[in-house]
Amino acid sequence: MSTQIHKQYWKALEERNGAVPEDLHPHHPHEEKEIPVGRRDFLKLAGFTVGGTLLAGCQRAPVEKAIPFLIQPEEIHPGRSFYYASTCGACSAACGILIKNRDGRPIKLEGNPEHPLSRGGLCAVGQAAVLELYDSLRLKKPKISGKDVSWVEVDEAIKLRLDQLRRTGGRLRLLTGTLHGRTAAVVIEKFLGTFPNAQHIVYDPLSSSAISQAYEQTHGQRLVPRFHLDRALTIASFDADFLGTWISPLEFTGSWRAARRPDAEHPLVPYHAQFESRMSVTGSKADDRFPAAPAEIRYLLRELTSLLAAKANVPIPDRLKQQGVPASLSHVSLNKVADRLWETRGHSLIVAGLQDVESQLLCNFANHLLGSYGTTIDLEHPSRQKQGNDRALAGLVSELREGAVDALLIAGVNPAYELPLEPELLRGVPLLVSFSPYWDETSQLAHFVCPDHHFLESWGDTEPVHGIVSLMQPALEPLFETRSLLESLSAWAGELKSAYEIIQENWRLNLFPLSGAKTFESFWDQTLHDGYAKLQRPSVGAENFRTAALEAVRSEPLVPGHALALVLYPKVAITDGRHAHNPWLQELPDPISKVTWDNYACLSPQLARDLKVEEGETVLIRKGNRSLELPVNIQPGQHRGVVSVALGYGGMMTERFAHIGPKWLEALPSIGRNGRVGQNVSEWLGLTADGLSYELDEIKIEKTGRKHPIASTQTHHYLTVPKHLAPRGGERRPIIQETTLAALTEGAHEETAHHEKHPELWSEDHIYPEHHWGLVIDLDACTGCSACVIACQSENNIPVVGKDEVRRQREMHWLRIDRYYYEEGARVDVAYQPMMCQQCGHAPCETVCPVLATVHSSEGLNQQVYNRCVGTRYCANNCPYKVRRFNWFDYAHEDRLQNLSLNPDVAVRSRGIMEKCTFCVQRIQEAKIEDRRQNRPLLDGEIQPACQQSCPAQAIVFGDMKDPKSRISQLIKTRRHYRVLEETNVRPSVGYLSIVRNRGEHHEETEGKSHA
Amino acid sequence: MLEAREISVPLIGGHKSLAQVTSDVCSAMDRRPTLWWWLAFSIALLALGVGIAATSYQVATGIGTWGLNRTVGWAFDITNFVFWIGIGHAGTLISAILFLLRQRWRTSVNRSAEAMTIFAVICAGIFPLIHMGRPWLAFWMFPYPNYRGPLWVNFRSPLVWDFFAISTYFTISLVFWYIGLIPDCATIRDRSRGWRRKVFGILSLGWDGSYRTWLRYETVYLLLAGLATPLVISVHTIVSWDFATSIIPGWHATIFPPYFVAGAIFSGMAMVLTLMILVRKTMNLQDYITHRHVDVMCKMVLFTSGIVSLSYFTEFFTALYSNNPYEQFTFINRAFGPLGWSYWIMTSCNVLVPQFLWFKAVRRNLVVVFLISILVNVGMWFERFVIIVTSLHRDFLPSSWSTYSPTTIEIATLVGSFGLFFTLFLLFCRILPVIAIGEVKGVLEE
Amino acid sequence: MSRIFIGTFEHEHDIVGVTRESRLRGLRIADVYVPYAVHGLDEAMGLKPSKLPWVCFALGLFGATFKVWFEFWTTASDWPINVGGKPWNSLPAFVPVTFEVMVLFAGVSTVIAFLAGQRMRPGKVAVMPSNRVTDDHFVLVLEQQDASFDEVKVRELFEKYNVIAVEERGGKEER
Amino acid sequence: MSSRITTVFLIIAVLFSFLVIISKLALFRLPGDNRGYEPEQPIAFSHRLHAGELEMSCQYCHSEATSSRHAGIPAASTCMNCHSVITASLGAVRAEEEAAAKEKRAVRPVVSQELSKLYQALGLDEQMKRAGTPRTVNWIKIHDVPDFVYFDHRAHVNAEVKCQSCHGPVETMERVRQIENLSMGWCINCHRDPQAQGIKGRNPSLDCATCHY
Repeated sequence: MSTQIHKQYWKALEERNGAVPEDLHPHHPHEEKEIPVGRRDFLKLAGFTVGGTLLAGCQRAPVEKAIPFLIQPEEIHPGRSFYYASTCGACSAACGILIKNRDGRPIKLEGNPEHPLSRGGLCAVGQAAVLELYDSLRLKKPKISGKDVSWVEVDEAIKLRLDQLRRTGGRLRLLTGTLHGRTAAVVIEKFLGTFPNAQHIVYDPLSSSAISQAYEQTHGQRLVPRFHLDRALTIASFDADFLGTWISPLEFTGSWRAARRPDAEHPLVPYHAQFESRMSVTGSKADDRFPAAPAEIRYLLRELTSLLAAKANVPIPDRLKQQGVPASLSHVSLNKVADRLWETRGHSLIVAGLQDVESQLLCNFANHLLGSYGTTIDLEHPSRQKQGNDRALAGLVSELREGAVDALLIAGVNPAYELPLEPELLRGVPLLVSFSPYWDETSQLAHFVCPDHHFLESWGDTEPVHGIVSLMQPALEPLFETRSLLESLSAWAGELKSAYEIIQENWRLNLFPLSGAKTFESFWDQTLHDGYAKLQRPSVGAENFRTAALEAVRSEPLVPGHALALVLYPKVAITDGRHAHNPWLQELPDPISKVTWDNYACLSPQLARDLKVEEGETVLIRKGNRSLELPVNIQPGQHRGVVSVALGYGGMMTERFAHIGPKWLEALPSIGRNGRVGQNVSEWLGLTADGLSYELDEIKIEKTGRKHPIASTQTHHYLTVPKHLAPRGGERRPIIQETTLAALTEGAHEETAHHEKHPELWSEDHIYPEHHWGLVIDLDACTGCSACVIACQSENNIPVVGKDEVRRQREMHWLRIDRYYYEEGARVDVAYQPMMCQQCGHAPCETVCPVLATVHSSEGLNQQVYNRCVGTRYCANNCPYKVRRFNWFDYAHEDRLQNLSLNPDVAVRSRGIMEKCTFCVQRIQEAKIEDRRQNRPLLDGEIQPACQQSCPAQAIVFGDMKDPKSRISQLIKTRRHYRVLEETNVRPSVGYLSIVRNRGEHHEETEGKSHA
Repeated sequence: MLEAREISVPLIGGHKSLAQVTSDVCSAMDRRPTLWWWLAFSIALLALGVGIAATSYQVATGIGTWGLNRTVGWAFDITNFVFWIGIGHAGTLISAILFLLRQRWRTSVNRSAEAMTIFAVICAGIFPLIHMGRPWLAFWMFPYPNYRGPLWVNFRSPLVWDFFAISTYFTISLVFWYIGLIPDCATIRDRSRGWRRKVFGILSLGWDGSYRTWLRYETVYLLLAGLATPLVISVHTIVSWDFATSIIPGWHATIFPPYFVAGAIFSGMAMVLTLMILVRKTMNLQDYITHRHVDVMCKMVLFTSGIVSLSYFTEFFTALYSNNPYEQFTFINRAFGPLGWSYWIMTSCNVLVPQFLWFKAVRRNLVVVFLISILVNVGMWFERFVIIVTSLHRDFLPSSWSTYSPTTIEIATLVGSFGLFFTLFLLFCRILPVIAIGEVKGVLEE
Repeated sequence: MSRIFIGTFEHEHDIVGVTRESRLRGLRIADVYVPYAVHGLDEAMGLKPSKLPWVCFALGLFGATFKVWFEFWTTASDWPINVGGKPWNSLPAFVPVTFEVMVLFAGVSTVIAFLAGQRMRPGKVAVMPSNRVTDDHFVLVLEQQDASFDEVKVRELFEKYNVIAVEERGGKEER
Repeated sequence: MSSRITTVFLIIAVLFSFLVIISKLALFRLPGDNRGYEPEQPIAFSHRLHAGELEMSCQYCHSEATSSRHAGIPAASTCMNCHSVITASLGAVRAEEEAAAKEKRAVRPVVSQELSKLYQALGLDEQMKRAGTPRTVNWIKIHDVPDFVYFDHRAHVNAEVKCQSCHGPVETMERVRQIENLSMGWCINCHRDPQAQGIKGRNPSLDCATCHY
């Protein structure tokens, strides 16, 4: 990222002059207002609103109004976008974001390239959060017993009840998700301090509590360490989906990517082995992936530990000694993994996602043996992203069972939905206060609902990693009468302060001294400007590894059984379900299954064959008196003894999707028979003193004979064509190309013919005088995380079409990620291929358009002119990549509030016309015009399409192919570069870099030995 | 009725006099419509109503009411279009090509075959219009001066070629048909009174039977026939280029023009047979449309079936021989993939069924011929379906493979097109002479 | 303002015969009215072939030339737009439309020329010797140009060819 | 005789109606062509006075034109830069002064009718004191291109395209009227040959994506 752009991002920010608070918050309750405008007026005034009103009568044209501000705010310039650095609040990872503000409203979230954790990426969930800001489902006022009231009334009533508690000494419990902001901690401490018996309980719906519990035992500190994947040369992961959903996937993706340097002079690609029961995003990128049942994974971890101990000559208790790999795990080359881990010790890393303290203890031991502490694992400045304490949660539940809780305040979590609790437990609490911004399962039970702000309209602070703090700043005035949790709690503690004041005060007192800055103002302004700050915090003081902790590990022999296990897992888009009401995320195809709008039972092909079920048929999962009917999704690579089901579905907030999508004669609703999207599986979670458990043994499964069609964007999943239809030699299509690290190192690339020049039939009439835009996508780096898909949706106003339309293969995403399986023996390889308009030089779509609605630009772009399109669909038929999207219906834009998230730089397409990826031509135009205005040259990397901007793995590079010095030109020259369907001579402008697998022959030899 | 007659019998049976010919042909128009006619007409009208309702709904709601998707962008719409255009071609063939080849047997069937052409082209023309996402902007296909720069049309696009081909074909067919009708209109004018005399008086443009006019008339007719012959070949060639100029495996084939033209004649002949067998029965025209006509047309069907079968084989062979895995896959998938059933319907109806026509007994059995003609039409509809849908649904990238199934709206639209065709044809049978009186008189004495 | 002499016949060979013989005898044939295009009558009447093919050719040529120029002008000259990387002058792609327009021009203009030449238009009242010439009668109309016209001989001639009716009219209505 | 009179009369009638039709034909516009559109604005702001007589720069009020896609319609606060002092025309103020001098009284503030609308919008009374709630001024857009056209003022102003090239002689207009038809062809013709329009510099693009995306 060049410094010039850096300057541009923030140049209009007035916070550097200290003027922001007033300007950004002109309607702060304490402020004297210049012009009192109501909320509606604000919306009306927001920017250069051009409202079209059709006047009755004989006017020539529909009369359009242009309504200027009465008083021009300094920071709003109609038609120009400004970026504010802030922090994402969509999950507890707290990535750095830039809020793109246009005409006074946020329209897009982008990654902050300078943020030390997220490195410029922003995941799908984070990107989609902007839509939730304009969610009409958000509570517009606080509620008492379900009725809308004012804040004054709520405050009075709650204060009365709290005072009572203070007097009686009743038990007050504050139940929250991870709140890593130091200010929140201070406020909560202060608030709870006013009660004689109060406690703050934290849990994470996607818990990592076992990790912190294990570290408490092995290193004397309850913490989740910070993993440095960028320092690892060998990674073994035991069911940790670190590229998908585990702890801080965006950060991990960034650092995982940073370690991969296949194009360097000395190519370097870390070796990664994954032991997992289902197919996860992380597993799909592994060099060796070993499917195993949950119990087997634990067993393998123990075996690996003892192998490593033997190599390190560290004595271990006899019961932890190797027991040998049983036949059911003969495909697992554990020796190879151990060898490679040992070879690179000091740069090796073992991660375990198992919610099982014993396994985590072993994992810590193995890392200790490998010398990972201090290199790939940082205990001094650990992660603060998962602070849940499941033991405390279990304690609260037993308190609730006893009826011992007098007041329960719930913020940031939805226990009634996501925990295996009986609803009576919460209903029985005499005072239940929810801070949920939605009318969800928990707030329905609550006596008081005090809706919190959306993070884009709220001040806040975070500290995702010990020593790295960041600020959340409001990008617009709150749309509704909501209030920050900090404000509510301090109000009830007797201090009526704004969140801004609270945070600034705390920072002045507690953080500024650690910053090394001269003045607090400069520290504050710099942090606001950068979005984050690094503090010189002392280490948390973890001790050295205590071998004694291993005493707690029991040794269980592996029982080879045929029992089925149920594994509950989070999906990349829906995760724990807190954003399940977001239509973008529901319609985002799961990176692995490519299914939208549902959860389903993933079965291995073998199990599906045994059960005689096919995709779309339902199965009944039973254990005891619990049963669950789910449609089947057949998942290659899944362990045959495992049924996996996604969490986060079936929430009441998904009832809103009953009416999404076009309405017509044969339209089917997006919801299931239960009126919701998918099934809630939270009652299948285990909650014991050990923590939340996502696995369940010995379940029964049976075919029901009923059907529940699932909406998948892909119907054929393999790179090979069906066997009975395959022409000889054409079984596998050369769409995805792969190479190995060994081949790269030796310089002998498998691909030699791909730079061959095609003979030219036509005269070269078309030169590109100035630029020739192109894109290169590194398939090796792409993890399929789909952040780019949502980035594209947000940038380009792509409509949501609903389940039925997706089922009919009419999703509208301009950018899709093709996922292919390729089976080699028992191994299932996965490849992701982001596929968008290839902007072909000899575009087949252009030739066939009768009305010149799609033609080529002088910069090599394949232009689609919406207003000229008559909708013959010939172009889409003739597109070999099938990347064109047709507006089958008029997609809904009636939600005026939601329309505020539309990008004004991109036309909203009407019914009957074709659309497709434009390489974000609006950004190209903006950059060209702005550079010309400022009389400066267009720099390489200055233009980033939305997909590239959001990609946490930096797999996408956009640039000018005419400029020999540009990054894209360099990448095109690499050996890994190829173009898809190059043989058709359509001359795509998008190139791909082949996947690199680290499966060196040397190691295959050792694998052979281990088999022998 | 079905007694055997030798093929060497005269073209027109029953030793008709000139006046008899006039009265035989015109009597159908003089009589009140039969119950059968009313029944057929009401069914056709009902089907038309269904089609109008479905089309209005589709135009008002969106193309999404069809079963298309991001991969299969055309299905029923263009299948129907090509099917109807193909049907139309037989009419032109009979009236123009057989005229040039001096096949005198054409006189009995050319009028209704030409009518069939026009109605089929109308049915065909509707589909490209309604298949557009924004049919109200269809006029953008025409290169007219405009305020946009001016922005013209893309003359490189086969759809523009199609637009010109179809509109020219319709215009020329209509003119040809009308020119042929002028003397007959005069005949009707001169034997009627009242409003019909007035109407046909206008239609006949003051035709007086003068031989000087006849002479020029014959020249015009010959010229039009000469123009229509390459035209009809060009039209279906251009229709085939809609596919052949693309890069989709299964479409991108140089064999398409002759293959399509032969297929068009094949399906058109079958449709003519279907209609003629119905017309001769219902309109009492057994003496004009004789077994000899049926026999000749059966042979045409058999011959074109041979060409079509050869095309199927060649196409498959070329693909397998090509060493192009995409092309090979498309054809294997066509026959054995998920939509393989449509391929087998196509081959059995178009290759196997017509083989029965080798037998004279079959050719003489009108019921069997009628059934065969209908099966051929079904087969030819499926041929277009196979070409369009099975090529599209699985092409280069397996990730985008898809399938297709029609919605009720699409089926209703297809039904509606048949409704429109038969409504127009039945009206034609009632209000215009179904047999070219003047031309039949010319061959009476043979 | 001469008188006309009308003979009505019932058969094709009769009318051809009587026409030929009348012409050979130097009689002035005003016109022959027939219900269908009788072959050989043009030769019998001594008519020259029509010039309509020339109209057809010229207009067809014009249509083709105009169209190919128009396509070149719009695509490569007036506003050249890069369509699928094809050359500006994509002549092969212009052929189909050129052909269609040629046929359209040729066909429609020939018909218009024919109708104009015969003064045929909607609403024109046909003037015929008998209504049955469009049904089953063949009528020969002779012009009685001067006194040398021998009515008796003509009647004889007509009789020879099985005339069914002979009529003499004051010829003002003749065109 | 009478028939001749009738004929002459008819000819005159036909000629007359022909003339009427011709004059109407000149007014005929294709849909979308809004030349001559001159709606009444909420405040009768005179460009003739401000831009013509007072020779104020266009960008004094439309300040975004150099830096943003939209030229921007000035906020009421921009008007108040001058009109917090100038409340009426010089003539009206002089007249009041003379009248005051004549009547030997203090000069009363004079507020023109149109400016009072501005003050009302800002919620001010004639003494510039807070009075009543502010209301927005809903100007009616005249030069309007369809939503699928992305016209960028900044690109044009920086290329030294005169405002008048598209907006006509605004400085002479009491009420703004649309002069050009703003059709695509009109845009394209200038893009094809900007030198002919007196615009120097690089040749603008003819790509569709210049305006449509």
